[in-house]
Amino acid sequence: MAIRAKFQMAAANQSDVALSTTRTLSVSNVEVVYNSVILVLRGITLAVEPGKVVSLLGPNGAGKSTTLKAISGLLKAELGEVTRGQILWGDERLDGYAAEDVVRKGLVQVIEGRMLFRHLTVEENLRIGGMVYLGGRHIRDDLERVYHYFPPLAKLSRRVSGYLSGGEGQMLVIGRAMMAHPQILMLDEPSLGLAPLLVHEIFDIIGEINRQEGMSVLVVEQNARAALELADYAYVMEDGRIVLDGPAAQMRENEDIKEFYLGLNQAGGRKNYREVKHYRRRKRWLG
Amino acid sequence: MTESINRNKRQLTWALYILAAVALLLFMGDQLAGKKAARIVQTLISGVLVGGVYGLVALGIVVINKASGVFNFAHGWMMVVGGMIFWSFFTVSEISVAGASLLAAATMLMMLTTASYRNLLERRNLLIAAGGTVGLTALMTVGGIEWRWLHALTGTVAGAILTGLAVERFTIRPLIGQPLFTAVLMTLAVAEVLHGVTQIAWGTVELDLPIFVDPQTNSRFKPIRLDAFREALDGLAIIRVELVIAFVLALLAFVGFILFFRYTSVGLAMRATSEDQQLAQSVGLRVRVILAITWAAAAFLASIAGVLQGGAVGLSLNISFVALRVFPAVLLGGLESVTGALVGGIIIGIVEQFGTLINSSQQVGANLAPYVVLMLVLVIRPEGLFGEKRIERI
Amino acid sequence: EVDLTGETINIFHFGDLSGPYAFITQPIVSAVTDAVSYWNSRGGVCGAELAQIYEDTGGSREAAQSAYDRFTSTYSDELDLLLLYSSDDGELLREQLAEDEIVSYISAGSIESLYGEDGQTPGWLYASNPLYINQFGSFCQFVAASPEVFPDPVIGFVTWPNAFGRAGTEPAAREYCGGLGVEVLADPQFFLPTDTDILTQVQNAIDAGANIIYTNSLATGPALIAGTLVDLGLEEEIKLAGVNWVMDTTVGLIGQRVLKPNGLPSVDGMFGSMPFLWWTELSNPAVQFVYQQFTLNERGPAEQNIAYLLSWGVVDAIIETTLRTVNRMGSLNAVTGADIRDTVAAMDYEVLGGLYHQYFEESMRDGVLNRIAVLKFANTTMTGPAAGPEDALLIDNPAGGKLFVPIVVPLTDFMEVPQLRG
Amino acid sequence: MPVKLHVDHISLSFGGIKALNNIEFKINASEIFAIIGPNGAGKTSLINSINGFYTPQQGRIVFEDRDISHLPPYQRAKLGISRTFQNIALYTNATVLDNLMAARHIHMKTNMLAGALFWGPAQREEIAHRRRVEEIIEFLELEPIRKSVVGALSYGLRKRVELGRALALEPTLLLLDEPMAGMNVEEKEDMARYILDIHELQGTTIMLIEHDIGLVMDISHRIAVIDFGVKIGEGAPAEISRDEAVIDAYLGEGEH
Amino acid sequence: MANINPAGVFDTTYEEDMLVDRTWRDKLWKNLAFLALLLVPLLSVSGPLGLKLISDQYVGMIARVAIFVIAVQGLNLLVGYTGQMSLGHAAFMAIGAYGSAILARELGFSFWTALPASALLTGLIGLVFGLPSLRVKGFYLAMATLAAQFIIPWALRYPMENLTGGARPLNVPAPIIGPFLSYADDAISNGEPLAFVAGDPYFVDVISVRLPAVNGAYPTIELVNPAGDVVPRGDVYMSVIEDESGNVIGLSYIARKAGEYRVSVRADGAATSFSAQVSRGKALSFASDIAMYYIIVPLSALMMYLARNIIRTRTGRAFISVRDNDLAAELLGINVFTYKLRAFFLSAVYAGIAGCLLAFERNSLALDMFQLDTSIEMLAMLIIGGAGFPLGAMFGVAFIRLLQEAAIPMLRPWLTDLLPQAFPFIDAVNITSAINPILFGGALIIFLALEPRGIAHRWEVFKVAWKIRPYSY
Ligand SMILES: Nc1ncnc2c1ncn2[C@@H]1O[C@H](COP(=O)(O)OP(=O)(O)OP(=O)(O)O)[C@@H](O)[C@H]1O
Ligand SMILES: Nc1ncnc2c1ncn2[C@@H]1O[C@H](COP(=O)(O)OP(=O)(O)OP(=O)(O)O)[C@@H](O)[C@H]1O
Ligand SMILES: [Mg+2]
Ligand SMILES: [Mg+2]
Repeated sequence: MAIRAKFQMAAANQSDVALSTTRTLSVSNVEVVYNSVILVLRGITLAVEPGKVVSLLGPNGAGKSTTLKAISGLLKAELGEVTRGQILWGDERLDGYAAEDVVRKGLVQVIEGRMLFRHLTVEENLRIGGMVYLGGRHIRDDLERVYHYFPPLAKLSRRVSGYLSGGEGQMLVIGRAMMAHPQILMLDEPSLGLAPLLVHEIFDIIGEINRQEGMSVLVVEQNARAALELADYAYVMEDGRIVLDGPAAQMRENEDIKEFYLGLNQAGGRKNYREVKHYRRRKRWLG
Repeated sequence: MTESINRNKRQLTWALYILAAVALLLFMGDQLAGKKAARIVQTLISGVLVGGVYGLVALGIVVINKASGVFNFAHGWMMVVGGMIFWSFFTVSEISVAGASLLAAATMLMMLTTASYRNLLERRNLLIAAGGTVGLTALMTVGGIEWRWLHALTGTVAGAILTGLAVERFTIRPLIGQPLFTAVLMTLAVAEVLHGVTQIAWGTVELDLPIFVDPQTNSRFKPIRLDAFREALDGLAIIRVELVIAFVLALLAFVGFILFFRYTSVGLAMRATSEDQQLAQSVGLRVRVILAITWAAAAFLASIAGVLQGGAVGLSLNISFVALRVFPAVLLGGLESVTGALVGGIIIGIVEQFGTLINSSQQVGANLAPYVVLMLVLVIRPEGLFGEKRIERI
Repeated sequence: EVDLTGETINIFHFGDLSGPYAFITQPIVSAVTDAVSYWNSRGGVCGAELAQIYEDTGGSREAAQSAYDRFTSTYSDELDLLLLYSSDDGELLREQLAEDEIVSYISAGSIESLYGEDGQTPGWLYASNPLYINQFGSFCQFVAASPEVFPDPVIGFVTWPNAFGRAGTEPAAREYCGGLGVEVLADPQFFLPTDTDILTQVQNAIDAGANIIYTNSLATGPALIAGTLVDLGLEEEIKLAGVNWVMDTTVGLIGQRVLKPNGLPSVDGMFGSMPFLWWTELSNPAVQFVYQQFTLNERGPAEQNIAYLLSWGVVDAIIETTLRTVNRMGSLNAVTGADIRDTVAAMDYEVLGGLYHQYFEESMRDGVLNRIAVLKFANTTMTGPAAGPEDALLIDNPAGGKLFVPIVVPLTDFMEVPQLRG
Repeated sequence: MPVKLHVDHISLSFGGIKALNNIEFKINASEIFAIIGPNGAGKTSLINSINGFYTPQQGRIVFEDRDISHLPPYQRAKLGISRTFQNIALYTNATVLDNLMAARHIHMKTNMLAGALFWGPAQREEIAHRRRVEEIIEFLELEPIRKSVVGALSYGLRKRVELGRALALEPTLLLLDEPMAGMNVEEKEDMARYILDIHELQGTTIMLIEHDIGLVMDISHRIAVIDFGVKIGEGAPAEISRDEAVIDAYLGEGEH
Repeated sequence: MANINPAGVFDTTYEEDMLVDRTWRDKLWKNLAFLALLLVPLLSVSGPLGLKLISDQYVGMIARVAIFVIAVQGLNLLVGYTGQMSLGHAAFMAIGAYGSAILARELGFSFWTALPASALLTGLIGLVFGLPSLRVKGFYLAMATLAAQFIIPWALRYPMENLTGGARPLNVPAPIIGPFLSYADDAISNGEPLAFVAGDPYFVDVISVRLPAVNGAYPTIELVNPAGDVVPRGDVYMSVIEDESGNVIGLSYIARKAGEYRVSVRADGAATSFSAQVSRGKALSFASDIAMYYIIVPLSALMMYLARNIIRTRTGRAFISVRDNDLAAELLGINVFTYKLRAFFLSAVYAGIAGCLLAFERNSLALDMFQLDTSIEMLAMLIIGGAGFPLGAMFGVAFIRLLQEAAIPMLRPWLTDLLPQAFPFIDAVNITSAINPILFGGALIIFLALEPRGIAHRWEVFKVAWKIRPYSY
């Protein structure tokens, strides 16, 4: 496909600045409390090995986004705090650092909900994303790179981002994160609101960068099929706990995953949404 | 087709402006009919010149707003502090080396630790700080009273940076990501503390700041008298030199800031920060550093304004109220616009002066006219003359 | 006289120490502090120790009200005499003072604070200076009596817009002066302490026909007007005058940034009221005494102002009032506000032996004596005003350059002011 | 079948950007009508135009045979048009319950004074509407978060609350803008069920925008496809999935 | 924050669920607190029971807090609940204050009628200044209301000077209930004085004079106080007695202060002799601080109660919708503009009531009571207390007032002694005058840094923590 070919070219040009990481991100026994009274994460343990893609699945409200925010230091502004456990980046403790410093250490999170600088143009948004990387010296090349990934953005580059459509905005936030050349990219639902064609593109692109630049990826995704295809390892979260984990290939074969995350029926085909029963089996791993 | 609609809209807006202006002129024309040409010219001159200083004050408020979305109520007191620091260096013949080096060291320390206190752990940084301290102290203390401009300028810059950084560090930084209102209120609290600090350090007495003086006679520069136009104007108009100097300095500051915002990425980062601090952090912008830079810059601008105002009327705590008078100018120009600050300042200056000309026994100039004009402009252009349009998209 | 050993006489006062008028009122605290320590170091007053209890209101009415409530509830027994600074506080507390039967000394007040809304009603506030409007009336008398200085006098007000600033702009004053052949323009021109340029106001007044500008403003206010007149080249044609506060030292210092063509500072020759003695009248023992204390306590030049001088007087008046009442009643405890009021009403007293004269009647609770003075700059021998820059005394300004030394020269004797509060 | 909504050749542009170009279609009463199209095609703009947030420069919006093109948005809501938002637009600092109750606004009568006293009729009305809202809460299984502040909810839950709020207006035409974004298959199944139930039980006409093609094909009666502001196809799901133009512009070869 | 019931408390009806105080304990606490407030003046030093348990200063302080709670709660409805900014609230209070004072002085309104009338007037003017909110938002709106803050006092000071006295203070009569208990009838003739005694601070003498017209004109009535001076109108409560056709036929007077007053009636230039009828009675007067307290505190509680109900019913939810997402609100059936205006109206009504109470509590009004700093201070109170919380206004006003009127004055004497000794190189006067601003500003800074969302927010967290105890989460 054309986009991918261009991307490979671009990636080759970038090889001199590739940032393959050698660090492991490990989260152990982390507990998060909001407002000092609402316990949301009840001891999460997970690890992202260098250069691996890890996906985090789970129902709404399980605490996936909270986990990412705990890593990236964004909890404070929402009155949340890590009350137990530790988060290690290599052998460096991350908790206690402000969000901006975490980014500068190479951990970049794409916040869910398409957070844009609405008054700035598309290009300005991207520039801001690139400022952290080497003081912004590569911005020009990086802009090119992002425009290669997301051709629609090139056309919109002078547009005030507040007026973008949902999907355009989603492209922009992912592009903005890429501008920072992260060593580990944490994506919160990257496929949200994207047209099917683009969902595939995005996952391909993430996979490519991961392979080419050795960047680790931690992806929270509801499109389990796409996520499990890409990932090396997967965790399933529920109600603030990790309830299931294993290599992605193995997870794909799990019966429950098949039913609840991949939407496959017994025969392995896709279920029809019209046939969903009112009273059906609900699977929860929790006792 | 849409182009034409937009053009129509723009034309409509302009038509409204012109209408408002004409109405205003008609009203004033009636009031001004009896006045001599000289009075009208004089009022215009005064308005523009006074407006320049207003613009400078407005600029400081705009800069803070541009970076943090906060409306700074402490600006007036930052003016007083800046002016007083300048006064201390300018009029004291024997500057204490201990005091100066303390100021320099504190400033360097604050600058060094702006991003993080960890910076103190590096030896190289400490060396830079020590060097900076020595250098600054030297600049503040070399020579005798004849070097006072140098002393005062360095001292004020150091003092302003220190004030700005301290305000940011201890009051604004803890509020990153918190509701905007709280930060605005915080600036009010800062105003109170600065008020107290000024009283401790300089007392409450009116001080004389002789900067606009003729070194020979030690008296203020003589105004330029437009005697040549006496006939044409049917009277005398004068131009006060110190206000012209203030105006020119204000213009320079404006040019500087416009260039700064145009050619550095800091301007872009500031705009991003003001929009959403949490988001800015999440993309790695050093919100703390950006805020620190802005506060230091604003404190510096406030100092200039304080010095100019103090030079023109004398330094007193009342100078802090100038910032209140400038509020309509800030809004008129647009909260985010550097150009707007200048234009707004000048417009408010002119409006005030003409209001005074028409009726100063009812305080039309200071208490009524600027606010009426502000209301009119806001109803036509809700974001001020040069402000950023609100984005409404759902 | 009774022996008050072991007792304490409290001097209660509150007012604006940190707000917009702090620069003029702050020395009150200094003076009271100095006076208290002066008396106490001498074994007190009839054996009683002096103490001061004060509050800072920052110029806000809310704060003044709460300070008053606090005072009256904490010291409900002792508080019979209160020192206030501002007309605003006087206006706020007038009724409450009457209700609580507390006498209050104030240096100068507005009509409303002393006499209520109708200008007649008795109250419990007593001012040492004449009402501002009466001062203005007395200036009109002076103008009318000196036609050679003021031919065809027309007075225009260029002044601050607050209660203090507009005191004197009342129609009664215009009527009175009109009767003396002195026209007063109906519309006052207001400016604010933050104004950098008041050409418009000054010219408005001149266009309306004024050849005398009268101002109720202080510090930069009079200096700004004087400077503007020089800028316009009208310093000879237009005379400048104001209330007693314009005679203050700060005005003399700030006003010398602008020099007249003759080389003297712009405020040279400004007229004003001087209802008490001034720092320069050192022949008087009262002034000598205060000056001595001023130097002893190492007060800075900024505090050598009206407030410091007068406050010594007021402290003396407070002590005298208290003693007289105690003597009448027998003990400090027995004294009530009403007793104090009786004393004050019957008092005919040279404060501090001559600083000013305190004499009140039931219908007159402000100063009755005033004199007109002129602000000048000392000559080299300090014997009188300088005629020009050549014979003026110039002292070194620590900020570089030279400074003229402002002095106040009385032009008239103390005379009774006209009663204009009508 | 009566026509519920007629989008009559509307065009909308923003200073040179043509978001909608002469779009025309009709939605029948009690139909589930889906709109699909690539990102930036103009789907949301279309909903915004129907709902009154945007005013198209050309064309009319006809609702139940009445031209509503010039009605302000809040009046259109009163006529029975309700919606959800793609970028969640809940009242963030209020509880779920209050969000839903706020949507009952158009059905309530209590004025400020009666509300202030909270006596008699005001209280009774409050309870009556509360009852109705509780039905919705139960229907959407929002019970556990009934009194949570919306700002503290996860993305997926907010989406569900939005649907609840839209239902609380008791619309006859419901405009849904990507209601299932950010949900996993299981949750999507639930949402699909809710939508089908709403449709079946209340006969509500539904206009649905969704990128999950499988879901759209399964539950909608008819589909319109737009691309770059132009309608490039309309028809039953089966027809659409065979349409070459649609596959090129939107589906790509991977999905089907 | 989740709204959690304490363990064991279950709602079985919607009525129960909608209650503000869910458990009997909640209710008990609230009622006890209110009762305690009502007891304060009775226990105070000058209280009628002579108990001398509480210093008098607190009576005035609580009354002032209660007045400002009303105003700030109004601001809360506008700023906290509807998300509109206002920097003109003090000016709205000025309208309430001057409006009621003028109604009472010039038109013979009693306090009880002047209160609603001036509140309504304030509401209408608030509405006018709310009009820009149609287009203007955020800080720009704040500044549009700043215009109100300057234009209103300007209008009161200059164009309306003959009513308001301009920059001069304006006296306001004390509220009364009555007159009742008529007990005497007299007649006085031309110029003749008649004495009456106003004694008791709570039950005052009232006299009403009915006048015959003399040569078509009504005679003038003068009230002369114990000192022999004519009492100006603001010093007495004066109501007009009219005949059926609306002619003024008399006036009734109540002096505010105790003492023997004389009334005389004079027909200017009328040679005719006449006699006027005088009747006397008793009225309940609210001239004393303590009596005013019993108007202010219950009224403040009532206004809080009404606000609480407004925000939990239809109007309040519409306000919140406008605040949180005005675009969505408009699209979901709420006429945003009219609700903004309603909020402005309501908020101004609250301010007007507060202003009116302030006028009658103070007995004396001045324009500089209503300046920009008061507006700003009220916003500060709101934010400190917690904007958008029902109790935010109360917490905020109490916090700031306690800080200003109790905490700082307590620390102050101690610091004035200590600091000059600690810093001998700084002028002592400078230190003493800097104490107030530094303590106040410093306390605010520390407070805001620790609790940026206001006391009420902390309070909510605390309540949840209390209910789920002994577990911490
Ligand atoms: N600021 C907050 N204050 C209080 N509770 C919060 C806050 N943010 C999230 N929560 C709660 O924490 C839980 C986990 O939320 P989180 O956003 O992490 O879920 P999620 O797994 O990302 O869900 P989704 O898939 O819907 O995005 C939810 O129950 C939510 O209500
Ligand atoms: N108010 C506006 N001002 C300027 N451009 C706008 C505005 N609203 C929408 N647009 C532009 O119109 C186009 C259509 O936007 P719209 O939101 O309708 O797309 P969409 O079909 O909903 O896409 P998505 O699936 O990504 O949400 C986009 O290019 C968008 O940038
Ligand atoms: Mg999430
Ligand atoms: Mg969309």
